[in-house]
Amino acid sequence: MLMTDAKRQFEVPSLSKRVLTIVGGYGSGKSEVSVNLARFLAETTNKPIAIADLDIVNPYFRSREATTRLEKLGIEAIVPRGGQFYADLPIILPEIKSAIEGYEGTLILDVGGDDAGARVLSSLADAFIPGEYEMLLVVNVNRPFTKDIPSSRQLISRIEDSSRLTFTGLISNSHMMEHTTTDTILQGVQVAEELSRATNLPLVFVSVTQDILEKIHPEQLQTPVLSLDRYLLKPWERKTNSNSSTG
Amino acid sequence: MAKILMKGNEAIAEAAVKAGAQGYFCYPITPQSEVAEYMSRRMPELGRVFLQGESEVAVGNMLFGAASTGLRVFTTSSSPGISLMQEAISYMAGAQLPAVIVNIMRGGPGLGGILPAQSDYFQAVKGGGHGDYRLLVLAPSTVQEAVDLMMLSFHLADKYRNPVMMIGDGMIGQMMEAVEFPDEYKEDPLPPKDWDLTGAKGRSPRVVKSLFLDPVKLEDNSWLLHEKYERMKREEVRYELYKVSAKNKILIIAYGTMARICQTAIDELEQEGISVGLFRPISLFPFPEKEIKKEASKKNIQTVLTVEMSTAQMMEDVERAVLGAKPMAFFGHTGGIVPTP
Amino acid sequence: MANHSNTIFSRPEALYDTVTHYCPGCTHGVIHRLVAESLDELGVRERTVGVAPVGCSVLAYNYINCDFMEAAHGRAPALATGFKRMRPDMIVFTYQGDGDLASIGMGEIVHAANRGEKITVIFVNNAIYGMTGGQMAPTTLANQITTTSPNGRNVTDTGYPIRIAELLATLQTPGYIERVAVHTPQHIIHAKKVIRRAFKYQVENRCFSLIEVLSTCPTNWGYTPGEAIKWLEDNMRPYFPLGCFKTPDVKEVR
Amino acid sequence: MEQYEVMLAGFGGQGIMTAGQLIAYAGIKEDKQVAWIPSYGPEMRGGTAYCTVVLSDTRIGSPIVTNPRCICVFNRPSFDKFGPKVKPGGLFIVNSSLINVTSDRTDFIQLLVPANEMALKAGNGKAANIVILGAFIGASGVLKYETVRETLIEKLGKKKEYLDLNLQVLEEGYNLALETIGQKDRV
Repeated sequence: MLMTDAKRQFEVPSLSKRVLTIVGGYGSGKSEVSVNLARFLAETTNKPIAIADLDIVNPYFRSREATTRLEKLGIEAIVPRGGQFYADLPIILPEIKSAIEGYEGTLILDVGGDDAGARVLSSLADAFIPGEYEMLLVVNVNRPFTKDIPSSRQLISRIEDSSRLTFTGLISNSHMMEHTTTDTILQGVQVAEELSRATNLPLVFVSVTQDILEKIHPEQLQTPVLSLDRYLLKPWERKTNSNSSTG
Repeated sequence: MAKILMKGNEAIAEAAVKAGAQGYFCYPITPQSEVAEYMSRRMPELGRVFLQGESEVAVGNMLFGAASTGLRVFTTSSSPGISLMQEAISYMAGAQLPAVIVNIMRGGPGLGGILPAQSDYFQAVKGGGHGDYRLLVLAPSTVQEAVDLMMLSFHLADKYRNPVMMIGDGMIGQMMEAVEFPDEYKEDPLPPKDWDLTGAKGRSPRVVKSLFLDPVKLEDNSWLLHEKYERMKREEVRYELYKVSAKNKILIIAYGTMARICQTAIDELEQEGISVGLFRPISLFPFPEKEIKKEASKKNIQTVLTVEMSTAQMMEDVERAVLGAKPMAFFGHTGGIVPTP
Repeated sequence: MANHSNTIFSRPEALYDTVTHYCPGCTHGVIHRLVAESLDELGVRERTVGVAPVGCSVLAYNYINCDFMEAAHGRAPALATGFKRMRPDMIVFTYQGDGDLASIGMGEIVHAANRGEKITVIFVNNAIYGMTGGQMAPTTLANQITTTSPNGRNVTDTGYPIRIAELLATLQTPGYIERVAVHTPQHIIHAKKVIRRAFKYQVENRCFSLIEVLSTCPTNWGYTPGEAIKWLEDNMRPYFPLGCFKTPDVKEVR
Repeated sequence: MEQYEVMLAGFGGQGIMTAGQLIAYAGIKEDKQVAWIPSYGPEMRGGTAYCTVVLSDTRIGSPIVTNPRCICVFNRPSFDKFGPKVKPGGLFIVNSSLINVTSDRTDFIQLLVPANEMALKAGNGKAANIVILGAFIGASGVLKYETVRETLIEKLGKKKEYLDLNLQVLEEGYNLALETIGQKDRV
């Protein structure tokens, strides 16, 4: 991937745990973050990378839509195949459990929204090995369930209850879709940092699309940055022959 | 066979029997309950199936199950009951199951009223239920024609593996006219069945379904259905002309019993020296678009008048056919007020 | 669980040799197998038609090797009725979950039972909507947390869970109604006998039958498969007692 | 024969529909085109019940007729409602047993038939509809008396006693009409 001079000066995320579980409110951008994290790790580490789509609550805008592009980068996608790829069915592939228990590289779990979406983790709870996983909350202050510190704390406790796992960190992914500005990003990070202080959960990184990142001066962001390449595009945002989503 | 006097509803029932219907499922609703009453005696007499379901929702789905046997089955109902059957009708169209559905229409929307109307034109010809599908729709104007079209409906349902709907208003159902049934009912040969569920003996199992998870396969199925509907448009257009001539100043488009009322009006106008012709669509889907266009485009026609017992539903199809070639006019009543000549 | 049982039994002919889409610890696979074994043992696979519901078992025809129809949500008993009336010589069964049968399809099942349709209904009760992601079902237990009862099912707002077997057994007509479970090997062995008997009654052209099968849904319950078995035992069994509620022959009531 | 329309109107239970159907059956026997159409729905329960029969040698257009050639009214509400609708030059048959007024119109023939009294005298007041039927045949001449008689035997022949009574009042109604109107003034 090409990096501009400006970007090189941003700190990049450092994640060493074997299992990275990405959780958050509905529409906070979990899937986009998960897919980009997989790409970033595939490009910057030598370890095998796998991504599992655990979103069984909502069959739209799931990370599995990026399967073909991820596989081109050598990333293993653990998703149902054939017709079931599209099914509105809670399909938990048996491979997911064994991957949580002992995947050789880094496994990214893209989980469904809210405590409802995170409940699936509870059925897999005995596969998680304490100390070998991260559970990261994706925070978008422009979404109602994480709009401020109290609502975010509430979501954290609801998700921890339903998943029976404990959070280990935060991701700031504040955006307003195509209306995102540099202020959206900076204000989001500010709230995320506040939440970090209130919960003692480290802010692991902030995710920003490349076009906005170009407008931000490195000094404005003291947090590690994951630059986002949009994978989960709306049909009218796609260019011909890119982002093919056939399973 | 000699002519006998029959109520439309009874005639429709007997026509289905003659066409070889092996099963009839129903739920009572005015003004078509005579079909159910007639069949409750007639079908057991013949060792065939009669069943009154608990609702039109169930009846539509019973029809789905029964049609999966490959045997000829049908149901009759009236406007609100037909609405409740739309779920099953859509599934049947999706799964390509043949069945005949008769709608003896009344006035709507909602509970409306029970008197004759043609208020379900859109519902019948534009799909009616959810999804991308069409029904073959036929509209008789006399009790004899109801008999003939009923028999044809079973044939077309099998020919196209598609539900066929026959629509008439309360007049068709309640009116008595002399009818004649063919002594022996013969029809063109049909393609062999390779989809009916008969048990997976000596073959791999079959599944009758409309679910296609893979969007590519779903799209394939939708285009397959589309091709079928296009074939219907080429092969199944039916209509009748009445007093259409080069003297006509006005061309009336009307279907069902409404067309007969127009015939009488045309006769009366003729006495007064006004020449009017009638174009009566018999198949409402496929709609005789090209044929209407041809008649309407003739030089002598000054106005195309659509007459319906609904608020200008068919007129939209007439407009589409005429494509602005001639000025349009509409006359109609609905809600049970039957226009008179 | 399906993989585990493969080492004990051979695959019935009425079951395809394929991996199901069901989640680990889900009991649909076991119930499919019991149905398939019953069809094989009675020698009726080649004259059987199944009716798949809307729900997690919507793809049942990918696993059970016989002719199938796929019903609209809740309407399987109506399809089965239509088919069986036309072809009384065939064996017809529906396979339905609790949302399908006890909620949207309540009308169809009650009337099919009351008419005494000679069909076999396999009713899988796991107290939750699985397919759509764990919403409250008509059989969801009091205080049970689901995605649409986040604070637990409030019975003053939503009523108590419906006991289908008992409800249908109050009807004069239906012949054979029993509730079984499939969460332990012993229960599976018993369930097998019961399901086979239900099909046998149909083969003998005797009566309507409905077998309610208590089942687990670890994914939507949010339990590991092991915990789910315990939850069924501790919570579902007390409210949904196992046993026979109606038989076509009084002597057979145990 | 050109088209002939007859409407029968009264209240439910007066045998209106049956009388209309008998006309239609007889029409088929004489190889005519026929259409019988009832009023149905709310009107059927209380108020007026009526049916229309259209007889023709050629194709029948509208089965709905605004101004029928003949209207037979069995009760007062029907008299009030349909009296004005008789086609000028047509025939208005009034059941004078139940209707004690007459129409002021002079542009049609009005025939008063004490149908209930005649039927009662013959043994059953319910046969009033057949009296009117007979009167209609006599006054209109649209169908042959013999054809209608045969139709009655076919359709109502199951009970011998009942049939004899019906045949008797049919004849009485027919004769009354002929006597009143005269063969050449039939409408």
